[in-house]
Amino acid sequence: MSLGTYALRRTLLAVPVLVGVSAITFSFVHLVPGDAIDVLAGFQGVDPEARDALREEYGLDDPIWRQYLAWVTDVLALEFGESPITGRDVGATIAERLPRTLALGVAAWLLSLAIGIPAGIVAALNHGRPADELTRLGALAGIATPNFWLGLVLLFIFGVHLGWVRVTPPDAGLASLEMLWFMVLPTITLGTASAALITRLLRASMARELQKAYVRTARAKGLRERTVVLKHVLRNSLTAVVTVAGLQLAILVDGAVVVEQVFAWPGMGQLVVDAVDQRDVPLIQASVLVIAVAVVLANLLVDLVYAALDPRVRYR
Amino acid sequence: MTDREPTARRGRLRVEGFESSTERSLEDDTAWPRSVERDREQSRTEGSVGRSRSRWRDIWRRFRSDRTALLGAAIVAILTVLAVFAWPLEVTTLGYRITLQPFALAPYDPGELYVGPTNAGPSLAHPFGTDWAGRDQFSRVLAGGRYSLSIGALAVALALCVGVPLGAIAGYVGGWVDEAIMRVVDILFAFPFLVLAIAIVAVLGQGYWNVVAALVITGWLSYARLIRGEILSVREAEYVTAAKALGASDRRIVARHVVPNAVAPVIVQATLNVGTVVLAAAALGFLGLGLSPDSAEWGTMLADGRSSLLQGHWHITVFPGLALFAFVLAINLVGDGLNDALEPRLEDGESRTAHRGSRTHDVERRDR
Amino acid sequence: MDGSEGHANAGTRRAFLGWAGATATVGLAGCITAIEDRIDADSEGAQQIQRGLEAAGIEPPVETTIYANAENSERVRWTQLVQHALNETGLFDVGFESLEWSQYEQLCFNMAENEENALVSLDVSGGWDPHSYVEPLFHSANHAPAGLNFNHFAADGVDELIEDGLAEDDPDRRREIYAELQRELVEHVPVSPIRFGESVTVYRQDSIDDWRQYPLPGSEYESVYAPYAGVSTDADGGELVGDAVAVVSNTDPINMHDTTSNMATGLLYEGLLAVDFDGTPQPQLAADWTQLEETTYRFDLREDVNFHNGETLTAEHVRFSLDRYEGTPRENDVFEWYDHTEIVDETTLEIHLTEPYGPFETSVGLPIVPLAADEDDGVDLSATPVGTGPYEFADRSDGEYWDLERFDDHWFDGDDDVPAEAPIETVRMRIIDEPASRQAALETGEIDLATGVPTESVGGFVDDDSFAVERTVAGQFDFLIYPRYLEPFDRTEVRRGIDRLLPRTRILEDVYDGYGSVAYTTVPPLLEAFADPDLEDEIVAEYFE
Amino acid sequence: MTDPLLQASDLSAHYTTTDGFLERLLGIGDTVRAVDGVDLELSAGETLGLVGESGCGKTTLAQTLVGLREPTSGSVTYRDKPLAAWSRAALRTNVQYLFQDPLASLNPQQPVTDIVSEPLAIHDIVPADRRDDRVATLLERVGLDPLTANRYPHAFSGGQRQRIALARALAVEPELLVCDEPVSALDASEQARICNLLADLQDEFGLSYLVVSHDLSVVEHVADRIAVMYLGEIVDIGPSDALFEDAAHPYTEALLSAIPEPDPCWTGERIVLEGDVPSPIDPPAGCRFHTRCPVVIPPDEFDLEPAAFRSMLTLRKRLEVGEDDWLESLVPRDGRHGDTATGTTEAIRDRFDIPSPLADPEAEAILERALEAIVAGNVGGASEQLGAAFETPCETIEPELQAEGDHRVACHRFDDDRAGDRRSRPSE
Repeated sequence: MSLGTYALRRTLLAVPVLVGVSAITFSFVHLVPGDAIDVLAGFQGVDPEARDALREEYGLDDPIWRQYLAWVTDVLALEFGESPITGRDVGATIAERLPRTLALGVAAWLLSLAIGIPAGIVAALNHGRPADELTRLGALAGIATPNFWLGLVLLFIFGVHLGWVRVTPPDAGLASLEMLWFMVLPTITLGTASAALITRLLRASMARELQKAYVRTARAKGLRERTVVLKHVLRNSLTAVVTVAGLQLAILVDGAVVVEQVFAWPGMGQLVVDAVDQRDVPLIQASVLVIAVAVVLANLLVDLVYAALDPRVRYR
Repeated sequence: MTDREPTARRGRLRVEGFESSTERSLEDDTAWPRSVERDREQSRTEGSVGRSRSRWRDIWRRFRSDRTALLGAAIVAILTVLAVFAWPLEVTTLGYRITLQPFALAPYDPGELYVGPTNAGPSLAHPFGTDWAGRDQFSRVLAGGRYSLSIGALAVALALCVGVPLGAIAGYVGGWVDEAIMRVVDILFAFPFLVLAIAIVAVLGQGYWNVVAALVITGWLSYARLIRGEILSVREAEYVTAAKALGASDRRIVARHVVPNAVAPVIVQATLNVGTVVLAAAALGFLGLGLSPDSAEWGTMLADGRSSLLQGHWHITVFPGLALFAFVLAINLVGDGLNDALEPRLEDGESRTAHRGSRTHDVERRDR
Repeated sequence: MDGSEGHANAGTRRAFLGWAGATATVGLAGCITAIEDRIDADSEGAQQIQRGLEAAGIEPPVETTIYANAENSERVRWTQLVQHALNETGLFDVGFESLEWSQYEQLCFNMAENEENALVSLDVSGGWDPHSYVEPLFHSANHAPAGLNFNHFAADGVDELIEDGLAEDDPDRRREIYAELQRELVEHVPVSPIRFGESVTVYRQDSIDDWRQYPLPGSEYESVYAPYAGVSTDADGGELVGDAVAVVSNTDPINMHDTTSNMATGLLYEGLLAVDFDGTPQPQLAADWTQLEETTYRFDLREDVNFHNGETLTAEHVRFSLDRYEGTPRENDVFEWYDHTEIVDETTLEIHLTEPYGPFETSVGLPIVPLAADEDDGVDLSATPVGTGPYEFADRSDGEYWDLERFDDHWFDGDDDVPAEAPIETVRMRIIDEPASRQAALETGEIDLATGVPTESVGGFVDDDSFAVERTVAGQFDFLIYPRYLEPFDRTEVRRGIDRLLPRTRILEDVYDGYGSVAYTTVPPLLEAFADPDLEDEIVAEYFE
Repeated sequence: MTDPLLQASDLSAHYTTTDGFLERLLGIGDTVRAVDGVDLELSAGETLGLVGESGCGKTTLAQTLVGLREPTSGSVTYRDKPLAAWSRAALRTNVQYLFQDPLASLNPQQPVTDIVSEPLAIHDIVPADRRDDRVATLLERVGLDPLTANRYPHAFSGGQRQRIALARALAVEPELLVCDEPVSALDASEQARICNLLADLQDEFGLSYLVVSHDLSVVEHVADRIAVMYLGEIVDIGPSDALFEDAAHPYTEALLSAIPEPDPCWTGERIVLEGDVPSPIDPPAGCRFHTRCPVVIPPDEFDLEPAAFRSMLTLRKRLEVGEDDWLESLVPRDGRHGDTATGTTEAIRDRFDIPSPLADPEAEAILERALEAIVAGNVGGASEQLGAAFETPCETIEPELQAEGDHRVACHRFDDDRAGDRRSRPSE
């Protein structure tokens, strides 16, 4: 199977997944007691007839499948509709939030690489020595720390107690220095678990790689140890890191739900939680779909990168 | 040699000295690892020639030799004992009350209000302080293990019950069944866990069993994927063909070869997942979507103590947080130890720790 | 290790989900310090309940569940105290559950129809008239889900009194009616009021001068500039950064369903009349008004009032603004009393009511919106509100902030108390979901003012000189709803017994840090004319001692 | 020779590369013709070597022969009874299989005792309480210390692992042992030890062997007869000596020449085969070896040197494939022909080692026309012209195995019954 065929196959497989995701989201939303009209009616006490009239107005009384079809048709035209709750365009709302989560996610991912790769190398090279054990315990500690707790403690110490960073996002663009400074704590909070994961993974795959014959050959050829490690071993071990990138994205989104809550960061995580709270069907649908598309695409990308790096995958 | 003529004929020169002899080849074989020597010694002293040890004894022997894993197991055991014996456990059904566990290690009823002043810091009477309603934090943290530990154990066990059979079916049967199951897995995997859990809690409501349900619905996926991948790769393994060549029945192959080899990573994954699940349940609790806020579940206690940090009541967040941290760390140590112990290939001490952490992660992506 | 002893002499109590998740009960440990609110099984309340149970032939403990919504941590706490107080009598086995808000709403609105065995905790905010508190909760025409009478309470006497109070416009007579009504309600105990709330604002002394707290929720920022009430505030540098507790959701008056949106638009919209900080109706867009008949009011509009979009206020705007409520989620706000508007001339109009309506003057101050709201390509009030207020909408970012800017074309010309131009140039409401973060942001100076600091945290600011704490009695009370459609809660005796057992003082002190006051009746002390302390004392003496 | 113990006739084993429903949906996936019409027989007590390059289908054939794979067509009989007619137990106690990679074929989760006693348990050969003793005997017989029986396979060296596998195979006391590359994973001294062990065991137990290897030298030492396999077909089969001594199939010659010879006085010539083994998915027509055969038969119509014809055939094959990277480097693509055209045709001749001019003028004319067509950019036309003019039987007619001295060869160069005007024997 050529890479092209493999890519085609993987891409085609993503389609039913996305359809499934949207269908499940849709039916889920309808299983949840209450709908947007109940939220809109709020604690006003609105006659059931009046509620029904409103439902009809918003098309909420149609059978689910019809609502779903209507929604799919709209989405294919990139129309996400209008939120019955806020009356605002759902696409615009997501466009406002998505960059926030992306920024945080990318920052956390970079951080996890920046910590995980050196730590993994150090551990693998010092196999079995104290440096290795320490790194391992450090990584386990990173995995075992509840991120919401870490966020709270960091925020309290560096934000409230020492006053080094703001506790709410500054009024500045995403690319500004102020914002970058603010993002330090959320990034650490979000990136810890991923960094630990990468450390462990890289350490394991490097340790395995170091035992392979070609390393001995390279050393025998008289290559400098640094060249052997960085050019040969690390490069081969990084494929393993690539493979978890998709997995990590899901971890980051999960983390974002919590971290955004702690740091008042207006991203997709908060948006989804709010949307579920408010039974804002179009918003739930669109935001969950966006997240799922991101996860599916990330996995697709990872698979393709992996297949390009390791042709055996294609034949499996 | 010099007197020989050049020739195009082969085989005039033969290398000698490799004639067969049992003794000879044994002596020549200097490649016995030292551990084998040791083992030979052991066998001699025990006087048992080639007695087959049970697989589980071997695993336990290997696990025992890993100090950090033993430490982790000890912490898990202690926390478990504390959780069980923290406070009497009774079940009331149909008017009968059955005391399952009469002991109380905790100094106070974890649910009782005003056993001390409100929001008091640690003291002799209340080593972990008290919360807003004067409840004893120490007793609550002890008893809180019941929620976290039982959620972890239950959610993982149930997820195994769902995931392993489905994954096994997918791997064995293949074809459309496989496609159908794995597409469902793919679809559910596209939802980040917390998003899915939020949705599930929104449908089912809060509470112990609903949290468990949410964790199971999101948890079985990785097992299904894992076991399917393992079965596919084990099925292709040459030792399975070898067993066929020996005339082993399908049942025997499954029982002796496929299952033991496929199940090891599942055990490791499940152990590590207990930690993940406990953290996830705590995160739900923190978001206010977990157990009811009066429960002493660690995550819920943390959520309750959110503003307490600002008000200077640090003890409200620190102790449940540490308990959570200690448990998850310990279970990860155990998982790592199991990973090594279940892998006889790693017997020779030196490369033992090399594979730590590799398994859980590379299994995740198998058979995407 | 006193577990087994304590257990022997203690009553049952709801506790743990055991290992298997089964409902388990555990003994009550000893070592309990004396508790002031502590209720013995032989207290008056418990005896009352016991009598009720005996009469109903029900063997204690009575199983039920108390509910709170997870988002409201204070409510979650006080319901736990109630749960414990009831369980302590040994007469009840009360479970506790918290629900996420939307589900909670469903529970409240459907509890009677589903005969839910649930004690439900809520709070209610009303306006400046007692009618707004009692009518939705207790009139039999308002049975949920069409109204807020969640447990389908119905008593002829109560209905009549509510209707009389509504139609009566003689203040003294109204006072009498509502006093009578309060007695009736205590007698029937459909719900138990627990605590009257307080509105609290904490601000930084150095950046804000003399903030005045408006008592009703949704109007927290009135103090910025309220010429009708003679109130305005200055802030350092002409900028005010405050907090908002949630995302500004929908700012069109006919769709507005949350207090945050209300608050965010308080300085944007104006009505014919506005109620000042003491509860007195004052002219706002109306220069003057008279009651022509029992059901007809005439309003003379101010001249030269401009909308933020350039339109000039006319009688047509008023009619349009009121008429457009028809068939919307907020229909009841208007059509409870509104019949139609008659335009007399450009600046004069008459509003006709369907029937006499006592609280008309405190109800008529609805936002007047521009006619462009009706046009397809006009203004979309949901996202970009337009009104006549002293501030206009400037910018928003969902989840981050809501910005207002001074409207330079505002109609007010200045007087002795309030300058013609609002001193504060820009108002930013920073959206911070998390109560702890609001507190932190105020402490670090990221916001100058917080309306949403949890009361248990206010104490710290009171002690700190750089902060000022402004507090005022609010038009709000917390209460507990009984499933009075179910045995044994259908017995007044049982409900009254529970009412008596409620740890009101404890709730006030331990949950709300003393902010607010214990409540026995359904009219908050904010409504000075109606909340008679003597009446309260009399009721307490009769029912609670 | 007595009746054959194992006999395969017209045996084929094909499999598809299809995987997953999408491929099926899209019609992706090919049939790999791993084994294609093989006839083979093995007598009792005999050692038959099966030799071929990697990927030629040896393992598939071996596994099909012992019933580990279902044949696509054809039949295998063991003791004159089709494999399918044998009960599993009877077949497996008679025929055993030794795998190429000893580590992969040993369950990593089982200690050696369990591995070796598994066949004893399956076939209930020895009562449970005496199995350990039997295991010890078996291990000792293959040269392993029974005291190490509690170790797991990873704790052993490659040779020791192969001994474990051997002990396991011997446990059922088989008649026939199929060894799939039994020593290829081992170093040279271990190879010799295992080979010798195999020989000893044969003497002791009267075993028959089918030894599969890519290495003729291994087979040479142990085999009585050797079968040479190329792309799923047997192309040469016969007694070892005959195969080594006499001129044989060109492929066999090539394999033979590849054996390293320790004798410094050896002057034999090394034959290097051109190109890679073609894909078994779409094997070449006619003689499958013709694409690489150094002595492919030139057409009778022309008087051509075999080497020259080989070169022209290689050129044609390259043109057919259409990968013209090499062409681009030789043919100027700027459209200038004229005087450079001659230079270019020379360059092509040079590249493919085609004599200039060819011995046969008629052939030379055809070749020159074709080369000019290439220069003109008509690559397809050129290959068609060459194909039409220089047709060789190797390309069109599939050769049959036929007796040639002591052995049987499938090569047109040994055809006597082909059209009489063909040269019957290559000139030596």
